[in-house]
Amino acid sequence: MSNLVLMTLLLMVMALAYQLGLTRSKRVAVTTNGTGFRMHSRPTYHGMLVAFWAVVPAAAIFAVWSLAQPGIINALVLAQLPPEFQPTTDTEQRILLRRLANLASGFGLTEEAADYELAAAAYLNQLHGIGRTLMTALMAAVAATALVLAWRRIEPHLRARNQMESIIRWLLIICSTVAILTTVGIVLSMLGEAFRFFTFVNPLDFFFGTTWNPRFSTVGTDGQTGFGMLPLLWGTLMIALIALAVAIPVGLMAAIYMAEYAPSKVRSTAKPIIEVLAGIPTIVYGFFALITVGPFLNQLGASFGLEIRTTSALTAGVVMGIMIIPFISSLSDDIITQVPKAMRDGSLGLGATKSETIRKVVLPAALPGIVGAILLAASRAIGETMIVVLAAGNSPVLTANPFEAVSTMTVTIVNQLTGDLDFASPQSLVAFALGLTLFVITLLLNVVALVIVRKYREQYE
Amino acid sequence: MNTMQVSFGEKKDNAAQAEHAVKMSARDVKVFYGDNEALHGINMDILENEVIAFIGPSGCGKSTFLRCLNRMNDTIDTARVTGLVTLDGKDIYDRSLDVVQLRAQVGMVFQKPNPFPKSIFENIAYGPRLHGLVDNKRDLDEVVESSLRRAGLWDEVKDRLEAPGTGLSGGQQQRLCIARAIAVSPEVILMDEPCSALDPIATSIIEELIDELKGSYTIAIVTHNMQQAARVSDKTAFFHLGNLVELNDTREIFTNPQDSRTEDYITGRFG
Amino acid sequence: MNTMQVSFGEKKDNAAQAEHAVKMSARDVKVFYGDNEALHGINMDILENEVIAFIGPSGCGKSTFLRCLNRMNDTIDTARVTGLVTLDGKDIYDRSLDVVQLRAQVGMVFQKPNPFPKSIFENIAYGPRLHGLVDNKRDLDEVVESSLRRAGLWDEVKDRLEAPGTGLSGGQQQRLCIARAIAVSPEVILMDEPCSALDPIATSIIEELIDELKGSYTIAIVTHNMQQAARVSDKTAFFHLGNLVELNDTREIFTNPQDSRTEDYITGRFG
Amino acid sequence: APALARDTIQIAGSSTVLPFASIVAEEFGNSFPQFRTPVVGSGGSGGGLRQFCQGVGPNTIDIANSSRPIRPNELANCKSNGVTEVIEVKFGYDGIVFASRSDSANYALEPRHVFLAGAAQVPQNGRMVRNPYTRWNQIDPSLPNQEILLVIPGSNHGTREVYEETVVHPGCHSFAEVKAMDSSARNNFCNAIRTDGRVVEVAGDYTETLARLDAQRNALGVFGLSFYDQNRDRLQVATMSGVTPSLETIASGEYPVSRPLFFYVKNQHVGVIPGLLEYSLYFMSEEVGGDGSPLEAAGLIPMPSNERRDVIRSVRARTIMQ
Amino acid sequence: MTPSDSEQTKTQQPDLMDLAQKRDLMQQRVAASLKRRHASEKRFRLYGMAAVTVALSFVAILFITILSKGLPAFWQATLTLDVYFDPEIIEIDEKPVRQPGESDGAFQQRMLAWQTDLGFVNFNRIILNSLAEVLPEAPRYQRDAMRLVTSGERFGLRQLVEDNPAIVGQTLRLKLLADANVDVWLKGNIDRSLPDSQQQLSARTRAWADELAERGIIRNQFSTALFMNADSRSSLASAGLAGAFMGSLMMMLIVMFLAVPVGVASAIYLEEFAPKNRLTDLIEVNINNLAAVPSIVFGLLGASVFILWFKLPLSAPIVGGLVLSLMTLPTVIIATRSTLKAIPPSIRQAALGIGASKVQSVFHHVLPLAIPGILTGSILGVAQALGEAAPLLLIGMSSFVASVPGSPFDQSTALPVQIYLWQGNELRNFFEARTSAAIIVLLALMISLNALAIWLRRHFETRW
Ligand SMILES: Nc1ncnc2c1ncn2[C@@H]1O[C@H](COP(=O)(O)OP(=O)(O)OP(=O)(O)O)[C@@H](O)[C@H]1O
Ligand SMILES: Nc1ncnc2c1ncn2[C@@H]1O[C@H](COP(=O)(O)OP(=O)(O)OP(=O)(O)O)[C@@H](O)[C@H]1O
Ligand SMILES: [Mg+2]
Ligand SMILES: [Mg+2]
Ligand SMILES: O=P([O-])([O-])[O-]
Repeated sequence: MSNLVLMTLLLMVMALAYQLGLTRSKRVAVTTNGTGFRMHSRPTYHGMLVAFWAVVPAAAIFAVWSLAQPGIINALVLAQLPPEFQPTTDTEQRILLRRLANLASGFGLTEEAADYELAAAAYLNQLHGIGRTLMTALMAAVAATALVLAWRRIEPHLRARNQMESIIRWLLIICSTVAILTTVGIVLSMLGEAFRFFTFVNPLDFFFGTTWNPRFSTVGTDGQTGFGMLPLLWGTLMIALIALAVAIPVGLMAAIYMAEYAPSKVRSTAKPIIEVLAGIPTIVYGFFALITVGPFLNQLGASFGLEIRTTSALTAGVVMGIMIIPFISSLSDDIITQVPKAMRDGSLGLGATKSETIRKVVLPAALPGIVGAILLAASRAIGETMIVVLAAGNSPVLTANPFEAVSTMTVTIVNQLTGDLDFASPQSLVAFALGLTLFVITLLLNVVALVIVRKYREQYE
Repeated sequence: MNTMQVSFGEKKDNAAQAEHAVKMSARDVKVFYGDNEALHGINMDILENEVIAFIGPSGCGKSTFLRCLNRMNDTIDTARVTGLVTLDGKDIYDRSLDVVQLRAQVGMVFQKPNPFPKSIFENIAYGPRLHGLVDNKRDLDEVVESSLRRAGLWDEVKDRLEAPGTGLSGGQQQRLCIARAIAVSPEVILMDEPCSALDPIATSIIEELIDELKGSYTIAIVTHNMQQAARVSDKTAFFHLGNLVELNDTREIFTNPQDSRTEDYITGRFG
Repeated sequence: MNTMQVSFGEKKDNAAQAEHAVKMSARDVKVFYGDNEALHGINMDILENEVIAFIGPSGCGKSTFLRCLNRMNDTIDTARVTGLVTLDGKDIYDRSLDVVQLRAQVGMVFQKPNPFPKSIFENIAYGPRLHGLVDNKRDLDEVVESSLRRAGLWDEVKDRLEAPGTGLSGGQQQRLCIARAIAVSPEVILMDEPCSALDPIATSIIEELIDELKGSYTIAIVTHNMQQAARVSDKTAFFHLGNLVELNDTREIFTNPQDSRTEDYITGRFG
Repeated sequence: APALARDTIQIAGSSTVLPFASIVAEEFGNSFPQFRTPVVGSGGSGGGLRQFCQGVGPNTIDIANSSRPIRPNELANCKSNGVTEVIEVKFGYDGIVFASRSDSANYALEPRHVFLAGAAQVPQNGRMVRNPYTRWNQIDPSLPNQEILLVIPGSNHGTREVYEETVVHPGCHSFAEVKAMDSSARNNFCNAIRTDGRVVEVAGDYTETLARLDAQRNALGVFGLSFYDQNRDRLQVATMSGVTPSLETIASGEYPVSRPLFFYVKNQHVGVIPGLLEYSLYFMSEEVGGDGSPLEAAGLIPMPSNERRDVIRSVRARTIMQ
Repeated sequence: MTPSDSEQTKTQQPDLMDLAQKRDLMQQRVAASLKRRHASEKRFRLYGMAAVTVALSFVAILFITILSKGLPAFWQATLTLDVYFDPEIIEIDEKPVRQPGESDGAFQQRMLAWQTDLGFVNFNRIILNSLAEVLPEAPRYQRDAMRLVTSGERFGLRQLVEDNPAIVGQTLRLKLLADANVDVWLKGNIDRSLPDSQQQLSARTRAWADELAERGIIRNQFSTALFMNADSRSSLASAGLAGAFMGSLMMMLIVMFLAVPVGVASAIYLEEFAPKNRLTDLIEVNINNLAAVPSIVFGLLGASVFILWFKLPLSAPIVGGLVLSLMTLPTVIIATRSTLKAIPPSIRQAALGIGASKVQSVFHHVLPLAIPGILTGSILGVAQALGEAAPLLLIGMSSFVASVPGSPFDQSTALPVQIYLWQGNELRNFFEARTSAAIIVLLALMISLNALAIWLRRHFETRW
């Protein structure tokens, strides 16, 4: 029986259990109706509860069994091998098991198989069959028992709704821990390598160094200098600021226009079209920047007597700004529309013009949400990689001139990880230190932003 | 089953009233929400420096008509107004008329209190600042204080002018909105059930205020409280199903209604 | 400056009232919003099948106390309730008590009308469906119709039950909310200024309804309208600055108040 | 079937090797119906070796492509992760050329020119001064009168190392002042590039270099021979020390800027992942990688036959690196 | 009236007296300010319109650039030839048929042997022969002639025979893709005036291509290869998007079925149920932060957690989908939360007041109202995931995969990665257009996703 069939069966059991719970609770309700007593919970909740108990323990058994079975079967197969063919090393063992698996499945083996291997493969197949049967039987038994137990518990006082709701609550809690686990995973997956990096390079040099020029490890073993991340940090910030300087005015004004002025037809057309900007792959933007925007800015600068490099902080920032417009416009638009009409009426009733109402009443009321949207956009800008790879010029130099090429932390992470560098060298490990730093920076930014938003909110709620 | 006795506030004598000029007038005003006609052609004159009360059962179009008078209906997408409404003889729906100035002249207080999510001070200061009515902070402080005083709210909030206006209780919020409207010294004040969220004490403060103001302001007030109408208004207009059934001196309306529907309504026989 | 004459509805005689059992009671109930104590220890018994009115100036804590009675304060994060509140002798803040069941027994109508953004029918049907009070569509239709009838809304909406509840006028909306609360046949109904958005006709419909219901329901009503309190309630509780100043038979309170603050308030001298 | 089965060869590594390995993989899959087409990833030589050395098992790659030999510490790292048996396969050469846009000037370069164009500091009259050159003809009158704009591979690329070792260092060492330095100072001096924007480091692939040339007419870029070859219509190649790069001049060693290409096979996966050894041998066959083969057409410089025979022998014998 | 009241009234009296003058003054001031304010109103409105126009024109410029580059690539030079499946060249046995009682393995073995035989057949000869029909000179200059047809076509012919051995001995009229360089030459994507040394094709091949094009044997035909084939390196003209498309599709489904429900669920918990305390603050900061974490870092996470730890396969859509799900999660959570926040508390109170439990009030009333907002947020998130390439590079999805994945556990690429790979291909003249074509396909996919979302949003919105 394949897993798919098993899952389908489980779903069917679930439906059945629900029905059983439903009918029984209705019957109980009928018998109690005469006495004037009301069921604590509606029948659907009883049904859901029975369904839950019928399926979840069985599914848990399936999960545990599936995890444990391969190990046990392998141990059993190895145990029955003649002693002279027992693998001695881990690797041998793995190879042998793999061969046996191939033999057992009948595919993919090009070499001749020995008799003992054939026997073992047959045994393997047999064990698989047994395991499968056992598991299915166990699941069936547990599902049936749990179903019956849960079914028999149904009585007027049973707080099925409360139980179901606390189950739902737990499910919700579990879902919200995913985000935490992700963070833990990110930190753990970078922490070790970052520490290794700091065994090579003094953290002070890394955090406060002003030159970024890590060399190949072959070029002089003492060459562990040039790991100062300030130029990268500055490049990241400069590009993000330029992007925001493009996106905030355009995005916010577009949002205001769409929410307050535009006829609903214009709004319902323009909004999704602008949202398209958020969905265009960043690699496309990168080439757009390199081929179209960069040369355009360069010529534009030339006509003003300015030297703007085709690949510069400005190019990357402008294009990135275009990309994040919808993050600001769409979210702000939603938030602005949600400001209650009474608020606008109050202002308009005093004789304010529409724009005064928007600027002085609607926007302040929507500000926490808008700040949230801007933060989301800013974080996109800081974390964006592909555009910068192509359009920023990859020149990790401290410069205040936005017309010059710069480099960012994200680009450097990609560069250091996907290049030809020796992966155990500080040149490559620095990517993890950078990643962790970036993580901490965004974390700090977020904490600060949260505090600001909180303060603001308290003032007005 | 319950009796209700109506008492009238002191009114100026009728002769004095007759001198009043027409401040606003409506001629055959109809309002449509989409295809639904909510007002079926209203004709009305509102005299200067008088208080006129709009009464009538729920849904009869009192609020809708009130909103015609300062074009607040413009803000409802589906609403459409036909007919003529004038202020000092000028058509307020005329293209040459500035709706901003109109609303500065014809202020409004709404049914549900709607303070801005700003401090109490900022709520009041908003209008004067907007229209450039004050030149410096001192003047502004003065306007804020006098507006709050007139709305009977000063003593309660004077120590927390910087606290958010939304943090006040419902009644306080409504008084704040009234103070906000007064702060721009309009000529006409429209009030849509301004007291429906107030306790009697606060209500009587507002009623006193209306009495005080009527010497120099024209006031139109929607109320579901007939006693209130009787107490504060010079004229009363009775609406029913989108029609203006009767408009007369308040005393007349309550003591000697001409239309049988009016009579049924004010005696509580109506339903 | 205005006189106000109070008239009372027909009451059961006092002897009959004395037989009533205590339905709900509060002992030393304090409510804190954050660090701010809004109620300073309220003690009160609410008798079965009686109407009790809460009056008092704006911000005195009427709504806050009302919300304690069905634990709606739970939904305000900053609010904290201490003391004992019982329903039929059982502590409603007890952990073993199901707050959902409590609220089905103690229904609530709010100050601002808050219909669901669903059809009128669905607004009413929601409660009965939720609690499994009806078995089939016919019963449901019946419940919906009777609830709307009692709230005096049936004739106005019977042709558009599928129209959105939010499209009604303010007064209609509030009546819809009352109908919605009635539809689950609670034992106690809490009403927070239920008529503040209604015109007199609608108000009197509701007042009649309250009269009708009080034979079988216990009703607590917050009102800013003392005449309403006088008309509909058996008992009246006067709140002031977070304290319960006086609680007595309505007739007593209005004719012979014990506390000078009560007297000042009901005679309009209070400020 | 057991959950961990994998029957597709998984390859990753150098972007230089990627086109060659991809072609071999595709042909291999098409020619041997019993094997599935191998999957070839890129990520650079370092990235590939990192994955390669993560351990043995179905979720690690079987072959790492590399445009440089594996380094001793990488091999040690491999071993400590259980990847104890690594077979090294050298399969050909790659040439690195300098090219400019076909509508721009033609360059006849010497290593010395390249060094002077890109260095942070240059020796002048016995002193080290900040690089003063802004046009090529200031370096050497024989060079075109064009702005200096040198587009070189980023320091994450193996190509950069070749560029430095075979062009920059010879050019740099031709100065007496430099010869006088000690070796590490000399390295640092020669490798330092100017930061005034006249040298652009490209971290991506050659397409990006090409795009930069498209955007800036006077740029001179560093490319792989195969890349240049397929874009001959847009690029013109510069000579180095008088030699024009071509298959022949590079194979013969006449053109100095070239390097060997490798792939590394995880012996522990041979026999477990079907077709692993067969793929390696197929890659080395004359038919695939010799003269007139698809790989040559794609720009690979084939190995001499005798060298090829040696490699094939060592692959057959599954010779493990020590 | 209390004494203090009357006192207050008195002090206000003079104030009231000037009210009329004051009002006149104020009306004048209002009138004076009008011009400025209306100008600023107009300006503000104009800024808004300008912003929308700017944003829309960005979209327009991007699309025009991409469409003008990519559309031609949907049509490819194709030869229509009569191909004779010469039995002299195709010397193979009968295709094995499964005998009764034969084991799986044994049949497989015989089949393999037959396929291997077929693999030795020189299909290039067959192609050359049919070329000779139209170009008599072709056999003399075999090398030049074979450059006309893309090299992968020989496997196409083999596949035909394998599927239906009966065609051996017949002549079929077939469409064969021209070589990529022929396509480039005929489309004029290479400067035709360049000297031989700078051309990819020999002079003879070029002349033949022109001749065949003139005779209508080579024609520009809609390229099914682009949609039916997986990527190819050895036969560039037959490189297609099918593999990447399937990979992206699978990942999208995974994101939709993981990130959206989990994200919405956590948003509901955090917004509606979670107590407001340090811990939830922490979670909030953490989620905002996750939204800010560079996507490449998620790649690092995927490589070390899903591949090394959970031992999931490399280059597989399942891993890509998981990584992208984690990446999209914060976006979905944040969008959902802000939507939930905006729903008036009176709705919740109304439900609670009737005796709905918290869970019921959320699922019956709050969530339905939030659906439009949730959809908007989710779609922004999914669209973003659809176009994401950087993290996929680190989990081996930037690989060259020459087959279409059959399950999420098979090796695969994704559309943005395919774009990345194609933009890096050496043969720029051919792949510039093809990359843009791939971008068009990706955008089309994304736009249909958006359109679906808009439709859904409307559907839910119009109910109220
Ligand atoms: N924005 C709107 N869209 C559509 N119909 C509306 C709108 N506002 C009011 N109506 C309808 O117009 C009619 C008049 O409504 P209006 O609010 O003017 O009544 P009202 O007399 O103020 O009632 P109440 O005393 O309840 O406030 C009602 O039938 C109402 O349903
Ligand atoms: N959610 C809340 N958070 C903080 N303080 C509150 C909150 N709700 C009410 N308060 C405060 O508690 C006090 C009592 O308020 P409550 O709403 O109970 O008064 P009320 O008697 O119902 O007034 P009204 O007649 O205006 O409705 C007031 O001072 C008010 O400012
Ligand atoms: Mg109204
Ligand atoms: Mg209240
Ligand atoms: O990608 P490379 O390692 O060959 O530069």
